[in-house]
Amino acid sequence: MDCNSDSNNARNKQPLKRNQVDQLNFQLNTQPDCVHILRAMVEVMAARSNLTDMETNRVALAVDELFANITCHGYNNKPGSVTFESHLQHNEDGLQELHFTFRDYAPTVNISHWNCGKSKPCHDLDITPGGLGIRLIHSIMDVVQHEALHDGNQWTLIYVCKHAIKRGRP
Amino acid sequence: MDCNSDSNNARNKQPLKRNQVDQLNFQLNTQPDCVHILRAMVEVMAARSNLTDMETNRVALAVDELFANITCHGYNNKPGSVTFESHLQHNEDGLQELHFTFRDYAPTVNISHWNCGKSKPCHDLDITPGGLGIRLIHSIMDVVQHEALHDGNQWTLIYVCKHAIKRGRP
Amino acid sequence: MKLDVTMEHQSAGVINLVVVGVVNIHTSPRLRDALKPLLTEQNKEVHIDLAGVSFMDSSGIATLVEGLQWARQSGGRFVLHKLQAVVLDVFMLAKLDTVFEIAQPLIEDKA
Amino acid sequence: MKLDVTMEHQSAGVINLVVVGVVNIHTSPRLRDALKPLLTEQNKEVHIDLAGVSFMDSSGIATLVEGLQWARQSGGRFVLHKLQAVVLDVFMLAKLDTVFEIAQPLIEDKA
Ligand SMILES: Nc1ncnc2c1ncn2[C@@H]1O[C@H](COP(=O)(O)OP(=O)(O)O)[C@@H](O)[C@H]1O
Ligand SMILES: Nc1ncnc2c1ncn2[C@@H]1O[C@H](COP(=O)(O)OP(=O)(O)O)[C@@H](O)[C@H]1O
Repeated sequence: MDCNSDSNNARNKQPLKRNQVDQLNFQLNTQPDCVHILRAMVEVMAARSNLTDMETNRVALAVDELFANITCHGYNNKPGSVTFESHLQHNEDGLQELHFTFRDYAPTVNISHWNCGKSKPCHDLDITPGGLGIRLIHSIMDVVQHEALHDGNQWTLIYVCKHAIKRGRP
Repeated sequence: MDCNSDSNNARNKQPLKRNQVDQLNFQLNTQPDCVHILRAMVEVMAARSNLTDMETNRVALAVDELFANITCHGYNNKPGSVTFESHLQHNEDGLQELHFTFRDYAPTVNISHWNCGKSKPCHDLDITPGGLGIRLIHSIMDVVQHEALHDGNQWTLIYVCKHAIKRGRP
Repeated sequence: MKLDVTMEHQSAGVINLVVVGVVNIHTSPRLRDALKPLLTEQNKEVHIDLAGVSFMDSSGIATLVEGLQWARQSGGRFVLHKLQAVVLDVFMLAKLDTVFEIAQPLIEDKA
Repeated sequence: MKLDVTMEHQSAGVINLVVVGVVNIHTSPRLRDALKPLLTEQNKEVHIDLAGVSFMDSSGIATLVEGLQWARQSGGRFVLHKLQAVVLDVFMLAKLDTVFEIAQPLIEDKA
């Protein structure tokens, strides 16, 4: 690839709007191997946001857990449709936010009884795995939103890029 | 995740059609870091098709080269829209084919003059990089198709899964 | 996409399980299949070498919790070794870093 | 997503470039930036250690071709070392395996 040469077919008939540039959109199904693609998407978005390796791993974990829940509880391990979208939002106050949205067509969920327990300690006897996924998602993400739609669910995870805060928010 | 438990919200309101199960669909833009996501997608599809590591690498290379050409020559290194689709086709004769389709909105291309030179030897003096991408794509893929659309191009790569042939095609 | 699990007999009743790759919903059934048969009366210690594991999600942790429960019931030891920083971080987020026996160097204090 | 390129001075005029990661349109500019300044009159041999490279596409090969052209013009040596099987395969597909000097063990026959 000689990417430095000017091409005379360079006019782009359908230029992207500015806010589309940092956006990825992915139509997948809830087969477990798709977590590998999700991870690659998170890694690309995390690199664009200059996250550290540790932050990247955490964000990838939260996205992985949400996808696993949709696969396992939403679609009961049967292949189902999921749309995944991710974009980087530049706020006016200089903060960057990484947004991840899953849209599924599984039965709508009532999450009101979920124990999201940020503060719930894990006692010696409390080592059953159930509820760990949700706890991890909440401990990593700054915003976890669920919207019940007439034909499925929409899940939004927002991660505020912390390094931007350190560099001095006005 | 306790994926063995039965969930009572397991009815899938929008079941996938059989042929959707092995299909992945991806709306991306021609930013170079997207090659990492493409590679993950190819790896998942290749694993589903039981390709060897060597075959997986070749198929990933061909997909990478086509994306690089669209990025570089189609959109002249500016962010542009690309839709990527991949599915595994089971033919009646028992053969499996991996299909990859890129749809771009760049100026339409006339490929009639392309030297796809499967047989073109690389002489000592002929080591300029130009044309290498196209040659690699053709040497790996069984079918390379281009369709000029009114507002862009559609590119299709087909890889016939060779191990299926070895296992005895009728 | 890969997860390799290799069993090494250390000595009578002492087993090393060497895990290499990523542990997620796609691959954790393989870890579970390798671990389950080791959780028997015969074994006294099961050591899991996680040096080659670059990622682990709650499906992997749930699998390891089964080993922990076996240890409590049988009076055996279930020890995790050489966790990469990002994997140890997940145990800390899950508040399980103090629940598991985690030994960063591999089997130095064998009973 | 990563590509690390490290330069090692072997001896006067002999340079080792150790490349680790994947080389594609996203990362090859980094390889080019590291390689270009080495292609000078002062250097006689440039050795590229590719043992840690798991993937290379034509953008990476094009970058290495610049080294080959430098060698021909300056009378120096430009040698590729320790290619992984999948990377050697790409050179073979490109029919460039006989055009490059490819030495699988690293710098054993130094001039
Ligand atoms: N997408 C979902 N659809 C329906 N129920 C869900 C979903 N995600 C989570 N749940 C419910 O929340 C519970 C806790 O989930 P989680 O913390 O991931 O633990 P686990 O999956 O191990 O049970 C699940 O057991 C399930 O009942
Ligand atoms: N998607 C595309 N749109 C327009 N022109 C293309 C496209 N792909 C390839 N070409 C043309 O084909 C030529 C050969 O491409 P390739 O073999 O990849 O080598 P290189 O990119 O190094 O020139 C390019 O230089 C370009 O002129």
